[in-house]
Amino acid sequence: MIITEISKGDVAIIAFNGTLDASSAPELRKNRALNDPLQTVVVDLQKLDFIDSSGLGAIVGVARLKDDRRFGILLSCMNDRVRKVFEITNAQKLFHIFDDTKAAVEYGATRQSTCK
Amino acid sequence: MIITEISKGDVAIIAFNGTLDASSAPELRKNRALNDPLQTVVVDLQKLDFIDSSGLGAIVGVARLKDDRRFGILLSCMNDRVRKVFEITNAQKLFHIFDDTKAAVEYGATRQSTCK
Amino acid sequence: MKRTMILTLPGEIIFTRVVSQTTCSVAALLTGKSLSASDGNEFTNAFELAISEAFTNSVLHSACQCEPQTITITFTIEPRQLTVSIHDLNPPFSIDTPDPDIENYPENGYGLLIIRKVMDKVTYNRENGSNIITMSKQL
Amino acid sequence: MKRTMILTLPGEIIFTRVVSQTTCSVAALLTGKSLSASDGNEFTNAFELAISEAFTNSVLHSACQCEPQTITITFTIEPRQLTVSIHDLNPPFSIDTPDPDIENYPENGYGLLIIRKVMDKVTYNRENGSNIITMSKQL
Ligand SMILES: Nc1ncnc2c1ncn2[C@@H]1O[C@H](COP(=O)(O)OP(=O)(O)O)[C@@H](O)[C@H]1O
Ligand SMILES: Nc1ncnc2c1ncn2[C@@H]1O[C@H](COP(=O)(O)OP(=O)(O)O)[C@@H](O)[C@H]1O
Repeated sequence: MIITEISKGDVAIIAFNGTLDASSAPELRKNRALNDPLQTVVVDLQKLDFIDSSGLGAIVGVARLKDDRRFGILLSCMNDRVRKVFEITNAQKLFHIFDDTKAAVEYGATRQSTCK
Repeated sequence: MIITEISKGDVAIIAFNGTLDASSAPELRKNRALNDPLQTVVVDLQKLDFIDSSGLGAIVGVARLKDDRRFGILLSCMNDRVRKVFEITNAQKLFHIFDDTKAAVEYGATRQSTCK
Repeated sequence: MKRTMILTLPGEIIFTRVVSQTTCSVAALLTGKSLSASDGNEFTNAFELAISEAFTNSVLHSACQCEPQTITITFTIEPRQLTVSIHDLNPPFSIDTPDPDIENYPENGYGLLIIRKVMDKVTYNRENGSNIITMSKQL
Repeated sequence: MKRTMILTLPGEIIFTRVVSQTTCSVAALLTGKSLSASDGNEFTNAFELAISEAFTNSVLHSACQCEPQTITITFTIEPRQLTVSIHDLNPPFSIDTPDPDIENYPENGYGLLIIRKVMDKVTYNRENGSNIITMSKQL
């Protein structure tokens, strides 16, 4: 999997590209924005072709690190296969899931300014 | 593999889509235009992802049926992988190979009118 | 008619995609769809996911982390049903795990749940010191 | 470090894509490129082609057309070299076939030529009534 940092700032945008399974899941722990408890991150999943339970666990794991778990990681543009994994595990309940990245970023920004 | 007849006429156009190997090669024998000795056919290979020796043999086989072997089958739009198979076997010597289908059809049409 | 294919390979995580792609190509035999067109094909997707889970479990829950064991995957191919079973030498386990308590943001424990959800039938056997988990789905 | 993977399956033409896609996914382990990005990757393409040829030959040149034999494919995976060997029970043959006489528009006889051209090394062994053709290529 390739992790690309698209923008930094109050709301960071990060894109995942490829396959997120047990072999790539550890890479999430190396990303600074994902692991910073105070950083809101929009994760753009448009190019994520495949995720399994190890990948899901890794995303849930970084969300858990966030000071505000429900708003630390915002997910956008997941394809149907990826969405299905969030659905059948109920993990969708843990995340705000957006159909486009721009909406997710705007939402994250509002939320941040409310907090301050 | 899917074989699609795009147009009939003095020069017929047929497109191959998918994989042409031992399991799909026999389908070429079922196509009327390909097997008619007098019919000039442009075979558009743009969507042919893969060919092996069985597929190559099948194309050479229908060319052999043609009254005018060198002009009965005109090939267009092969990708690099397919081209490589024609190159390493020297089968490229048996065919006129075009980068676009329109040029192949025009060439076929000229050739036909010369013959008449 | 029943056909059998067997894949034997080292229990290492780097092989996960080899296993899941091989499984996809077998599933594509049944669906008759080429693989590039298989995105969105529920049958193939289900097997790609389930085998990825099961193989990962066999690798990660190995008793001996010293050197990789040999894992054997058996595909039983029928016209309208695919069955995949995976044999490892790990300690025994139960496939009827409780669903993870999602509100605690658990990092683990989703694998068997996913397998149960995407397959029609999942069975577990312990034979001669091997675990055999067998997953099947009708087309 | 050497890793070995073994695939055992029925010698039937319908399995050709399973075999070649499995081989591609193994080749992708060495190249480190994901498969969807592998078009145009010479190493992976070469193995996809060579194994398609070799497996097809094992199936089509079987002595007994009555029922499919079992074919065994062994992958030996090293960091910069992949070796694939295929075992069948067919009559013995030579891998040093003459190149086909192209001007006669031959329909057959291109398979071993293609294998020789795209692989670095091709060897043939006859052991206990089996043919073993072994193909390898360096990354
Ligand atoms: N192949 C296996 N070998 C040994 N134990 C296993 C195997 N598969 C599953 N288990 C056991 O079942 C538990 C639940 O598995 P799973 O639902 O996939 O979640 P996870 O692997 O994330 O813990 C594992 O923690 C492990 O104890
Ligand atoms: N696995 C095999 N078992 C038996 N004979 C084989 C095998 N592979 C190749 N041969 C023999 O070698 C010949 C040349 O093979 P090849 O170059 O692939 O062309 P083709 O298969 O089209 O004849 C075949 O005709 C066959 O006699």
